[in-house]
Amino acid sequence: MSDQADIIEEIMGRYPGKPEYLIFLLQDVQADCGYISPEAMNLISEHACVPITQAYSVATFYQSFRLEPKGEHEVRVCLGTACHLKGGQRIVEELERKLNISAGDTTEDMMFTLNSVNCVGACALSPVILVDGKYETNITANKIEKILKQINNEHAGYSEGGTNV
Amino acid sequence: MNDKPKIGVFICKCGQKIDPFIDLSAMKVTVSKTDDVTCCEVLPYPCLEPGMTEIIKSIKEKEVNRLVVAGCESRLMLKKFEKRLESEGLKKGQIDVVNLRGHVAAVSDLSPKEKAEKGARLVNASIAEMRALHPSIQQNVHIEHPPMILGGGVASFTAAQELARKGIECYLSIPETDPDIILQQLYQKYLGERSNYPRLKKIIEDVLKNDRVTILPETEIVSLSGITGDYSAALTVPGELNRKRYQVGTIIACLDGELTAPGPEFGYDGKTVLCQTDLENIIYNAVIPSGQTVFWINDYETGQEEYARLSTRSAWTMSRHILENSKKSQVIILYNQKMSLPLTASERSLSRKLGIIWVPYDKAVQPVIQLGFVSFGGVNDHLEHEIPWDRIVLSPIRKIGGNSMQTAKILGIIHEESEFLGVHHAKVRPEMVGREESYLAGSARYSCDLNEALNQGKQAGKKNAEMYQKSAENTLFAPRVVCIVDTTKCVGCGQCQEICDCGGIGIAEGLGGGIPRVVDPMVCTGGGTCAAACPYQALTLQNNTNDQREARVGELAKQLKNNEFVAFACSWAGLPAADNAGNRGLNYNPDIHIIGIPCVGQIDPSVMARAFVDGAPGLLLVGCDPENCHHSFGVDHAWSRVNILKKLFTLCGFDRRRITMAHADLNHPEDFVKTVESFSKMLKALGPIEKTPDNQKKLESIYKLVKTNSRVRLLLSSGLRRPWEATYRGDQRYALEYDRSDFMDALKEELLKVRLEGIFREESRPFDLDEIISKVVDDQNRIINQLSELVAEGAIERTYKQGKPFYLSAN
Amino acid sequence: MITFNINDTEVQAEPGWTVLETARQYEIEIPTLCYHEAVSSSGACRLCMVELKDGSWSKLVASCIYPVAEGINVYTETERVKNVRRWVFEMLLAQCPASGEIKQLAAKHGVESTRFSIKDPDEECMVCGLCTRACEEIVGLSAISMVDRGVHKKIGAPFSRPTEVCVACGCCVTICPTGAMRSRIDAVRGIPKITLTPLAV
Amino acid sequence: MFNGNVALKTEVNRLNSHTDLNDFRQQILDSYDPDRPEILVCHGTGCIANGSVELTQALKKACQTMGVDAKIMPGIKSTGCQGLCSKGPLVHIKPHGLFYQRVKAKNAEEIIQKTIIENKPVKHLLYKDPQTGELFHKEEDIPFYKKQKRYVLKNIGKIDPTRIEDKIAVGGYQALAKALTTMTPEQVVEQITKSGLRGRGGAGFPTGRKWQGALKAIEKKGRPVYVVVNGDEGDPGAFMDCAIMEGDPHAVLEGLILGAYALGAEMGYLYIRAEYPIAIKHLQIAMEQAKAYGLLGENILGSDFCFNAQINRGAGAFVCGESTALFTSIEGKAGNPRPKYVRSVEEGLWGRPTVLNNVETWANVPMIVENGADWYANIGVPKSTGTKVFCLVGKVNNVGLVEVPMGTPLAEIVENIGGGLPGGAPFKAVQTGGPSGGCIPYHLKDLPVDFDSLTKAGAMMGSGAMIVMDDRDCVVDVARYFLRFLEEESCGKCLPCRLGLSRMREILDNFSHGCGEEKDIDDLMGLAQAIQDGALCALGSSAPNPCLTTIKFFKDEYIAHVRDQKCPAGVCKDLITYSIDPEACTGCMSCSRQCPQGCISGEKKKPHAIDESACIRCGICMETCKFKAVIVR
Repeated sequence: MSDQADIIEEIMGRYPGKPEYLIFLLQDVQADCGYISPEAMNLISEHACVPITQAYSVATFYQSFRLEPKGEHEVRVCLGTACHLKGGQRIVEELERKLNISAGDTTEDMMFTLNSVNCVGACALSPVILVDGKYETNITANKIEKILKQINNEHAGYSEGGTNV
Repeated sequence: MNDKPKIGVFICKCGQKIDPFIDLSAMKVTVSKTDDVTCCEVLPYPCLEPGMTEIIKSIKEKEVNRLVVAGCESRLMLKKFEKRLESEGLKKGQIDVVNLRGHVAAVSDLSPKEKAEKGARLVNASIAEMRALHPSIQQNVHIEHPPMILGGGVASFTAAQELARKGIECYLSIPETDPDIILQQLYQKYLGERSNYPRLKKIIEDVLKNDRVTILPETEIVSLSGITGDYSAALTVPGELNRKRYQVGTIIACLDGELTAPGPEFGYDGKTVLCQTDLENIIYNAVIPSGQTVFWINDYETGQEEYARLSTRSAWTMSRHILENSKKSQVIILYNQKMSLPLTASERSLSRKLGIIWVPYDKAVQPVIQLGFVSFGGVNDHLEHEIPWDRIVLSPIRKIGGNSMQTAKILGIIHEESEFLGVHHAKVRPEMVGREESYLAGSARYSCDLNEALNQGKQAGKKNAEMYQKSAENTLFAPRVVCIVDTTKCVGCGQCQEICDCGGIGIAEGLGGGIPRVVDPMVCTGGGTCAAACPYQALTLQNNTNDQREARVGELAKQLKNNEFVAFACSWAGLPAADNAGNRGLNYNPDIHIIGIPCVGQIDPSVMARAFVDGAPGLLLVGCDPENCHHSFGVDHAWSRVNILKKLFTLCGFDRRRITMAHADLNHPEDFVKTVESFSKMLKALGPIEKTPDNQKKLESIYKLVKTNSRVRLLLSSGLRRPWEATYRGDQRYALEYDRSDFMDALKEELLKVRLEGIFREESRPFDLDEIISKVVDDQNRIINQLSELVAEGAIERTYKQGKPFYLSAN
Repeated sequence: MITFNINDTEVQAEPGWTVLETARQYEIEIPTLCYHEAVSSSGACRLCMVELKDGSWSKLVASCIYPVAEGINVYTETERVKNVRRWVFEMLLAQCPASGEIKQLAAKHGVESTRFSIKDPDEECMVCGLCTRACEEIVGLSAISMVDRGVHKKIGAPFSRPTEVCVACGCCVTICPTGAMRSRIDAVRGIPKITLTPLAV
Repeated sequence: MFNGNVALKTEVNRLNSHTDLNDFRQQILDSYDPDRPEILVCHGTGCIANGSVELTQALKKACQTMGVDAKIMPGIKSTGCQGLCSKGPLVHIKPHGLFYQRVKAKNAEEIIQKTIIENKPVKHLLYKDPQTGELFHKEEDIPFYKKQKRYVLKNIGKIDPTRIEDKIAVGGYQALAKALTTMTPEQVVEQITKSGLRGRGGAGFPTGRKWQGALKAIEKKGRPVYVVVNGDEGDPGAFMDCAIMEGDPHAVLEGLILGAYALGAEMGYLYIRAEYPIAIKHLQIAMEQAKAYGLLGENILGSDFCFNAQINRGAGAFVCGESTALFTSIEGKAGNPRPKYVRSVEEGLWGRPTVLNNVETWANVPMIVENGADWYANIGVPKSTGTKVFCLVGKVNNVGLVEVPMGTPLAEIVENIGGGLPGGAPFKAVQTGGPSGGCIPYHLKDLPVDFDSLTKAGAMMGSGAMIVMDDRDCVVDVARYFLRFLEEESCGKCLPCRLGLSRMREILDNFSHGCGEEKDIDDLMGLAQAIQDGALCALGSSAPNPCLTTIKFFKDEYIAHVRDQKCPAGVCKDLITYSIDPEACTGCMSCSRQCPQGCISGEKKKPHAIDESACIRCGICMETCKFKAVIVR
């Protein structure tokens, strides 16, 4: 997509066109575009001089790469050991119920993406979730409710106008 | 090199897969007796390191210079042997792998003894081919002249930039050199790309002031001759006559497509019902219109649904521009529910902020534009909704631009007439192509956004630069199997050039017929139908010559008993199907003896005839489905050749079914089995060809006819299917007319002539007319005509005894 | 010349040979699935495991990649080896129930049934990667590759749509040890066009 | 060339010799005013999550608004993890040496007022012993810290990791200078060997041996040789490497440079887990600064030794902690391990000799070089020398970073340093070494914690996570958890790992669903054996450990699951029931409001009841009930 294109162009400028930089490129595109579109992957693999298949298998191998656009807000639930012992799995289930998607998916309205991560190193405060990179600690059902409500309120402003997006 | 063939044969036990099924020791005995076989071993695994060590030993000690491995699929194994043994002096082409496991061991319930015999036959055939091989090494290609970028598309600039970056000077033929004007006109080719203009402008300026890039005044190519590395291109300024020649090494074609307004059926009037191109022109160059703008993404309705996403992107960027710059406007975007919106999360939230309204409509009902209203079916309620509009904006119609098609034809890079040039993708292994036949970039291939076009240009430049670097390092090689022209034989009839599907055959220099043709080794994919088509046999395939084929098929045919027959299987369909049948242990009639060849299209009719001369009762050719031939039309060409032999068979009173075409798919070995079964069943019914001298003479004359008679060969090749011509003489759809045409008479005459020559060659005594007629059963007038022609040619003499004409050989 | 033992019989090899190659040269059978002579070996299926013993010390290695070394003692049929083999076969039987090839091989080594539940009765692929190696090393292309990882790992073309790169040479189908490529190749090369063509057959 | 690249604030002049370094250090020390107060705010992940960033801002603001006298205007520093994460945010105040815990932004003014201006402690922020209730003023008195031996963590929490000056002030890069000026590369390797340092990454391979191996390989194959930091700390529940990289990046860097000097490497790679953005940032800063001061790059400290390093961010794959997988990942491919029949010191990155060590190992190197091998060898026990940093997490009072000498008894760590379990109950088991480690039951509580003893017990040191479990934790569930984790993280190359792990998990699932049989336990062990033997890399071959150890030590619990379909710990959903104790229930309605199934009935002020049939055992009611009225059986 065109306006992504110049971002990617810029990113490709950062690294020499060698296979060893493939992961760097993918990471930067992921960071700046939120996901890796087929177009982006084509450009990258050509720049890094690897067949698109390799770029694709790398992108699918590592967890941190997404191939579909992400929702506007990302909720990541920590499932490290400490969090697991304190019921991390239940938090995931709770969120799945609330957003009615399964972990890894994005809501219809592209508002939320729910992911589970291994350990974010805040074991002392388990269970932990990250909402758009911000730590929310000692999570309970009520807290989840609050957090989601707050975000939805932010959006109340422009969900009118019969837009289908 | 390798003057006297010393052939090493290695037979594989392949664990338990071959050994118990075939009596290998017996096979070894038979094979060892064959001439030129200097060593013959049975190994557990020739393909593994221990085996390789043995082979290398034989090369070192017994000076083996040809290698035949009887093991499994050559498609898989050949490369490994070539890789491993190249350093040992066995250059490519000197190794052949016979699929003992897949074609003999696994596929029938013959006794090990019988299988050993069959195996030996196949191996001997391969040995015969090896014997006839005159290895020719890969051609080393050099590029002296600079590359030329033409076509005038935007991609030209990135291509030039990339070349310059790599330190390569190039010609750039471009109609407009003022960046601003280029950008001003760009919206007619690429929509909603304003955000990229600054970048593009930088590139253009960078290229224009780059001293490695030479800008040419001429912008229209009128002719191209020569081969990669040494082209001569004639260019003119549009509308002028005097042309200028440039010596160029390679050519990059950058062609842009065109965006045009949809027809009246969508109510286009250019005022209130606009095309996106019009709107972009207005909103960026004039004022932003107020009121309600309704974009209708109508690509589904114009039958270009694959471009709906592109149109949506441009609609999105324009709506953004409108709403960001004018308070008094609203935007609604109406799109077919079949399409998923190509927007990222951030764009979605932005569009929400701007208040752009996206409305999907029911795919079952086409929206209707009425005065002031557009009505459409709701996605969920299937109710007719209506939206008021101040202006409707439609998607453009996308098609290939102005004279792109013409240019592409001259460059020989176009394959079929279509709305876009498409991406030609030679479906062959990369090692078989020197390079993509020409670098083609821009939205004339298929409509794309500006960025992709630029990127295509960049890639073309990159690939091109790589070639120049290789050539500089002396490491630019043509593929192993390419066609070569014997210029002493070539009369420049141009048949080969017309039927070549890879655009690999060109004119040495200048224009027109009569001039010997040349093959561009970097473009040729070794399909070889040209070689089989040449009336004067001026073309041959390196390491893959007709003589080799004839030797192989002949050798095989000689050994065949009663109903056993030969089959050519092409390496893209027939051979894989056979291999897979072997893998899956499917049983089929053991009468078949398979010879793998790259494409059935490269089998010369003489090779087919040869099989029968040497005693084969039948010949089967297994190729791809016509639509999926990897060498475009190889199968069709093979069909035409098989067909002419069928005709000749009928003329000589043989059953025309003895030679037959079949089609296979690599993934359906079970179908291949059926093919084999029914063909061998039919042959059994026919029985072998009676070995009478007369039959033999007939067969030989057929062979002689198709091999040497240039009139017939010319007729044949002129009837072959042309890559980019809708109709041609031999078109199967008009087969009947073709049969009724003068073509058949010609065939009859020439056949008769050959047979008459035969008679006089045998005995130098005079014959009278009746005797001749009794020998060649044919129409009397035709015989007399032919005889007098022979007399005219001075091949025979006519004498009279008691007023009765006698004919005898001239010498 | 390197001398060592396989099952207590002395064998000789050249440097650079693998244990498997040597064993095959001496016609000692070791089962393999992800191994093919035409391509480099990856040691993924672990069927070719053999036990190296040195007094009390012993370890299992994949013979298809283990380079021969002077004086090693290789055993191809010990309990530990058989244990690995048996479990691998059982898992394969449960994973690729549709593959006749695997059933045969397993039966040949005395594994007829599996104690695991069958997830997908039509599955044939064991994701050994032979096809991808063939595409890369033999054909010189890379039309298919490993996609995803771990339990989700599978073979496929990018974005699981037919790819322009594929030349439909069928090497992947021929080399596939389980016959899984048969049902997958059309998703890679695209369904062959069979529009009715003028060619009369 | 990386994102978030950091520009140096001020132009600095290169240090071209040891004396330069010492002079510079002296300058810094002189510039410090001993009685000017300093406020060190912990910026470990835990404390940040608890709002230490806001706290710092609040403190800064307070200083301005409250008109603190210029003489005592405190310097406010954000440091690395100070250790006692469960009590964060932590604040340390010099020169008073006061230690505050659970400090929130709202306390900022109070601190400035009381401590800085009036020079008095803020009572309610001091650490209070949960058992005795006694107050501690100073960090070093608190049992949690008192019983530790902090060498690796020495500077963490004392210095600002983003300022190389701080590091140099506390003696950073002295070891490097010493090595460059007084030692030959061989001597460095020799020192490391003598010190008996063993890899902290898990297996505990002697670092010295590794380096010597590399030297041999170099003789054979020549250079280039690479040094690599393994910062892909994937073990769930382990964050000590993270803390080191965040809190003392220069220690790691210095260690790496020393290693490079010892092996003659010119290029080094730091492979760091992407989930540790702060660690990455701090290391980038550290590298920039080191370069600027001539401690990294061309002609280090004026010598002719040149060394460059680059950071590779991991992309989320646990298996990349495995050396060969890490190499393939650095090479830009999917992180599939290679068979290790040729050791990676001979054939590592790009097939070249490569030395890969874990973050903590590298951090140990400088102090060995500086203080000598013998000094180091005296710490810990003969076969496992030095100290080890552990992450104490789970059901324990003092969750946090702990550093103790090797060989310290388990009980000492959990009960004294960790302050025991909430409620003082004895721990049920301690899971060490993360997914590839094992469970150590209570009756082995006196087991000395060092490589060999742990391995003997069937567990392993691993990277050093210590997860304390109590009787509410089900071992079957824990084993299941680790298997699921590894199943997700397996690269999927070799069959035993890809298929075997999920099969093992399946069997355990059956157990926790109450549909297992006793013979399955034997199958489980047979399969585990096959995986240990068959798997291609360390991830696979060590994967069965948690399962095997739990079976070994808690077989009865497994039996309970399969024979009487009970989960003694009350974790496995299908084997438990929630019910409400009518005595305890006050009828506050909160549980019925929260219940996603709406299957809790009862009016206000009346005892509630749970409808078994509809209950999905999500446990939310138990979580919400303030009166402990919800019981699980």
